[in-house]
Amino acid sequence: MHIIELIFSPLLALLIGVFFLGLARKVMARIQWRYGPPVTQPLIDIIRLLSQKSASHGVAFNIGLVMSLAGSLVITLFLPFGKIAPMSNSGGMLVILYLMLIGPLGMAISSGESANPNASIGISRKLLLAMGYELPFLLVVLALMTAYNTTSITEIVSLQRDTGWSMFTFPLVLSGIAYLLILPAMLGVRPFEVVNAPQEISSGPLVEYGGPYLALATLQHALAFFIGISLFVNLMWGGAANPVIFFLKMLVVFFLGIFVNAVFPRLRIDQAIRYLWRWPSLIAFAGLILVCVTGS
Amino acid sequence: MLKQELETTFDNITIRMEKKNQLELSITKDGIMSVLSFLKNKGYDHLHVISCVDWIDDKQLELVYILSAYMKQDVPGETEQLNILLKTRIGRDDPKYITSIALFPAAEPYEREIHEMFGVDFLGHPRLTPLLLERDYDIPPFRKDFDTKQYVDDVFGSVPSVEGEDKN
Amino acid sequence: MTGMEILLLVAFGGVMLTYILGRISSSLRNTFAVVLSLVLVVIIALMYDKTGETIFYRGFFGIPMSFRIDALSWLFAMATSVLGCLSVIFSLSYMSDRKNISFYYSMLFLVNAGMLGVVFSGDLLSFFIFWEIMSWSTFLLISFNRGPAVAAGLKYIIMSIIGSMAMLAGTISLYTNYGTLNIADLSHLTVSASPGYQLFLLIIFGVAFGIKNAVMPLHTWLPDAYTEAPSPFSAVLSGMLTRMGIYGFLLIIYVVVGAARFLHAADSTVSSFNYVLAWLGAITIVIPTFIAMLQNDAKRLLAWHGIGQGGYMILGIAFGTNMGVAGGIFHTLNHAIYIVLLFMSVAAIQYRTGGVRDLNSLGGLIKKMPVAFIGALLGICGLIGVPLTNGFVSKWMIYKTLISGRAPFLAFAALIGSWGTILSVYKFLHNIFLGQLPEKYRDIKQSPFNMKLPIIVLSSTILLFGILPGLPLRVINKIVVSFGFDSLNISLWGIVSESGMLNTINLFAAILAGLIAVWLFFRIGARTIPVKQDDNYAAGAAVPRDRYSYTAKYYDPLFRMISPYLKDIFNTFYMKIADLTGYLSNGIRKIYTGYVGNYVMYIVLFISLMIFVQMKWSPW
Amino acid sequence: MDRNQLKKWFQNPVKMAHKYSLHVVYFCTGCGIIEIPPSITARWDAERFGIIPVATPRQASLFIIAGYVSLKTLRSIIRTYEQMPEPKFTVSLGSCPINGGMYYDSYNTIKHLEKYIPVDGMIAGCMPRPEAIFVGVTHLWTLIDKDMADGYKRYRSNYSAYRANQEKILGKLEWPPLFPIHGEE
Repeated sequence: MHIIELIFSPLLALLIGVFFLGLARKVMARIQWRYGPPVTQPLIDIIRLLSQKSASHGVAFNIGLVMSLAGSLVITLFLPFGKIAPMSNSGGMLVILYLMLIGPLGMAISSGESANPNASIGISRKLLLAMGYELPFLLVVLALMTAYNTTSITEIVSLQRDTGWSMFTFPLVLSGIAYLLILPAMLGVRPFEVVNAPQEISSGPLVEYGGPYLALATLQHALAFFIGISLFVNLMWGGAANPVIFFLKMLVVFFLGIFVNAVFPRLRIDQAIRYLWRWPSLIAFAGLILVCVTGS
Repeated sequence: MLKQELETTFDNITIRMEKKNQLELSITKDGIMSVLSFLKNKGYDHLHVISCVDWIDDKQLELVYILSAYMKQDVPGETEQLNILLKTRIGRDDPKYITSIALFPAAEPYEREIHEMFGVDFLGHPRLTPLLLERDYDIPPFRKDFDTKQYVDDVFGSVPSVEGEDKN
Repeated sequence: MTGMEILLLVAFGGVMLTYILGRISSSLRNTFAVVLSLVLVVIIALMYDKTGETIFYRGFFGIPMSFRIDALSWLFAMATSVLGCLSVIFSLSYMSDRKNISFYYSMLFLVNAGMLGVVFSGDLLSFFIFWEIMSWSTFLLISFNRGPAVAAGLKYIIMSIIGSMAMLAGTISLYTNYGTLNIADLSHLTVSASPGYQLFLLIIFGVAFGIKNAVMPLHTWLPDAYTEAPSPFSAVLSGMLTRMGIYGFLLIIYVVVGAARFLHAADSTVSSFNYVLAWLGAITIVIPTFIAMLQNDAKRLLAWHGIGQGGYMILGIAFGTNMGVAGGIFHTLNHAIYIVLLFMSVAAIQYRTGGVRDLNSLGGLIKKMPVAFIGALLGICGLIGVPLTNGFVSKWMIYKTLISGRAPFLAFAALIGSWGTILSVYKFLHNIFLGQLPEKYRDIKQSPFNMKLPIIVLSSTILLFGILPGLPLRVINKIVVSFGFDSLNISLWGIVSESGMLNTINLFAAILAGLIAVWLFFRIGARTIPVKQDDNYAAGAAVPRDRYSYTAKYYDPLFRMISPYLKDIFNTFYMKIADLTGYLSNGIRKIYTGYVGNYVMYIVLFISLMIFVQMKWSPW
Repeated sequence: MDRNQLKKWFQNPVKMAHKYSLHVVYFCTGCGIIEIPPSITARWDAERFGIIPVATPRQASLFIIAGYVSLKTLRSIIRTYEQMPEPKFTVSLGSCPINGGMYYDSYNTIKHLEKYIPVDGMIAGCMPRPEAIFVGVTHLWTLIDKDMADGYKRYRSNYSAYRANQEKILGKLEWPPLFPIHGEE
């Protein structure tokens, strides 16, 4: 049973991630009064991309990208999806925090190797944005870990079963609000879509990605989207007993993200950091203090 | 008022005032620089453009300098904007002329374009390199005797279509 | 003649021998240097798991000076000798085109011997003597290439003298109170000491070791010293020498004062000292890491990271649980490995590009120097703490103690520190190795073999300790037990603790499987065409030579926001003090005018003063 | 997605994927840019056919040249075409790339674009309306089906002829030839 979970949970995550991408394009089109592509469009794109012979800028160009997708795949093993939580006992939340780092690092190395200024600007924006939302995110995660006095994510999920969603339990309300405020930045939706801005820096790190590379990059983007949402649902909305309810909760968060994506213009990178370091960080900091005061 | 002053200071200048705020002056080619500096001191310090007209039948190229006052209050007693067209004629074959960059630095690109398109050689111009054209032409393209259809046929026509191209 | 005496005899003897051999022929000296360092490593390796103490000299006013070996000193000695050996191998070709190289090698061995002496000294007197040898030889090596290096060396030596004087005062007060300087006896005697005296001891020795380990307020010497020292030595300097401060902290907190026994007693002063130290460590993590992000000189960036990482060690040690101390020691070992690796890759770049360290003028060197790139990549992965590297395991242990010890704000400072490290360290990697290769580095050759060997050895140890942390942790567990804590539950691939375990083999298997799966998926895609760097997207235009790179002012938006808060106030404060003392001593200097007449006048005046005092109050 | 579509998908997924996912690089020289926005926004939504504009030629599979081609922009067009990954298609919009259009006698516009880069489909009209663009795209689908949209193969096979034409008009080109030219160099 464990082996099947090990193999299928990344595939399931990939499938749901790609489905989310297709749904996102459909919903965006509908919001703009268009029909929009079929929901399976990302799949068609990937098949076409895989058949194109693209240019490669060296070994690190290939390996960096492969490393980044592998890193994201491994995270899905640690994140419980409903009851499926294949590897979440060999290292808890700290491992997830540090694994979330391999994806951007691998992408940064491979697009840095593509020797294109657009890519360099894109990476520096990606790392700055990550720095921006990481400050409040760490405060929120630490508040959760101190409130539930554990670092393993499955325990956090199981504890929430009796204390109710941690977003609405008393000491964690502030952290919940802060997490909601930084969620668009973590998912990379429109107001914070500073990294792959097609108009300004011709899609940032992806500027030199051709056929198979672009396929891997879209899969990595889909997975990052999936991980962002499932982390939020696990930590803040109590995870779920069985995968179906978990998927429904993820859909709700997904629609929230897409509506924000459809409406907002794109921020400049320093505006994004200034926003992320002002209100969400303050609320998250207050949340941590609240947890410390009431908790111990 | 400005007309009288111009007539008094310069002898062989002909002045016409057809439209309300447009003054046409024409002078021989060696008097241009003095008129330009005179007008500049009067406050007409903005050189809109230098253009060139090819009078092929009387074998002459006509250079037109269009000036106006950039700020209205530069010129005392000026009610509304007055555009001055300063014209002069130079010979058509192997035309040479002096540059006016000393008075109007802005003239540099215009003179390069006229050199490129009409073949007028401006002496003292810092860099008479081509401004717009990619290729070099034996007859400057804007001259009337440049036959565009003929040029197109032998330049673009001569490029062979890649074999088996016109099958579909 | 126990193993330790032989070792130190060989070490100090080696210093003189290298200098003499250097006079004869350089190749002889080089081979002798390598052989000597290998011999040192072998001797120490043979002394594994031995504890004991031998008195080797009684001549100094009858105070017995002794050597002592236990798990802690063995680990530090092993690390020092291995890294010393690697840096000797590395500097064979790096220093080949410099003058007075034999002086450099003999000083390097003197520093090595000093460090071994510090680590093996059984009593505070020999500890102090070897500490001074180490500090002075470091000063000579920092100011090796003249010019600004002498000022950096001066700054270093002044601050370390202040530290040694504080240590001397502590040693003297211990001797007057207890009549002995032997560490083993002291650890039994100080238990009965009054809390106030214990705090005094901790603070006095804390200042000495804080300066050496560059804790936040006492860190200002480090950036200049690392940047100006010759690169192979700044590798040793940052790897082991600065971590003698950690050895000192461990010694004073857990051995001399023996805090482990009563750390959690409510009124004990040690826990309050540790709490303050922990907060100093937290500040030392955050601020230097952000300053490092804004540096444009590769070595200065690494120097600021040296300070930042020191904060993690202090945090681990000051938090008095067994996992914390183990994490702190393990992080010291890991940091030694990857900071030496990073300095060596910078040195390899310097060697090939003629001493260029400026991050804004390098680029694209990955194609020319792949081994240096692999070394730098693994070095920064270790520095950040990417899973599967050794940095990750030790950071995981430190975070685990902070969170289960209910200190979330310290954990927050540590986590933000690691994110700051990611940004600045990626800038280091990107500006040197990635991006467009400038014209003038078009025909750079590979780094020579004896530079590649240390880089490869260190990179493989990073991965080895990351995937199988059990190897070093077993030794560290012995140390923790020798301090009096209860032992950790260590398995070959991780730690099993009550609140969650770390299993690096699963992690390794998962990441490996992921890599293979994605590589196969990538392979079923179409064949890719290798392309040179100027076949690049430039909106339809041809790529301009040498102007098509974006590395200058890499994090400018963040730089504009946080640079006003990052002025190095401590440095300016110390500089003000230095100017003040300079001004005062200038005043005093005026007394010595050089005319004999003035001196006679001073004497006469003094005698008359004495007579006047005697007549007025007749004190005698 | 009726039954024979599904059968086609299983028979040859790559060709179908090429048909229904044409990421486009628009080369908007001259008056072409006017027609592109209406074709990708609400009224004539091109995305329902899987056509979305992308920022760089590396990510594209369709190259649309909209408007007249002057000597200077020909240089960028060739560069962009050569940077696209291999199975690539080109569609020229408007009558200017076909035979020069109203600039038939101008001294600095290219008359027949297909002499310099292979063009798979040409949509005539002095700026065709979006409906014409979609008719062109559906024609391109049939060409892909019948494997006649082989512009990139023709470019590869007689590359020396194309390169010679390009250098005849533009003089020395700054970038090296895409494919090794057997013969003089």
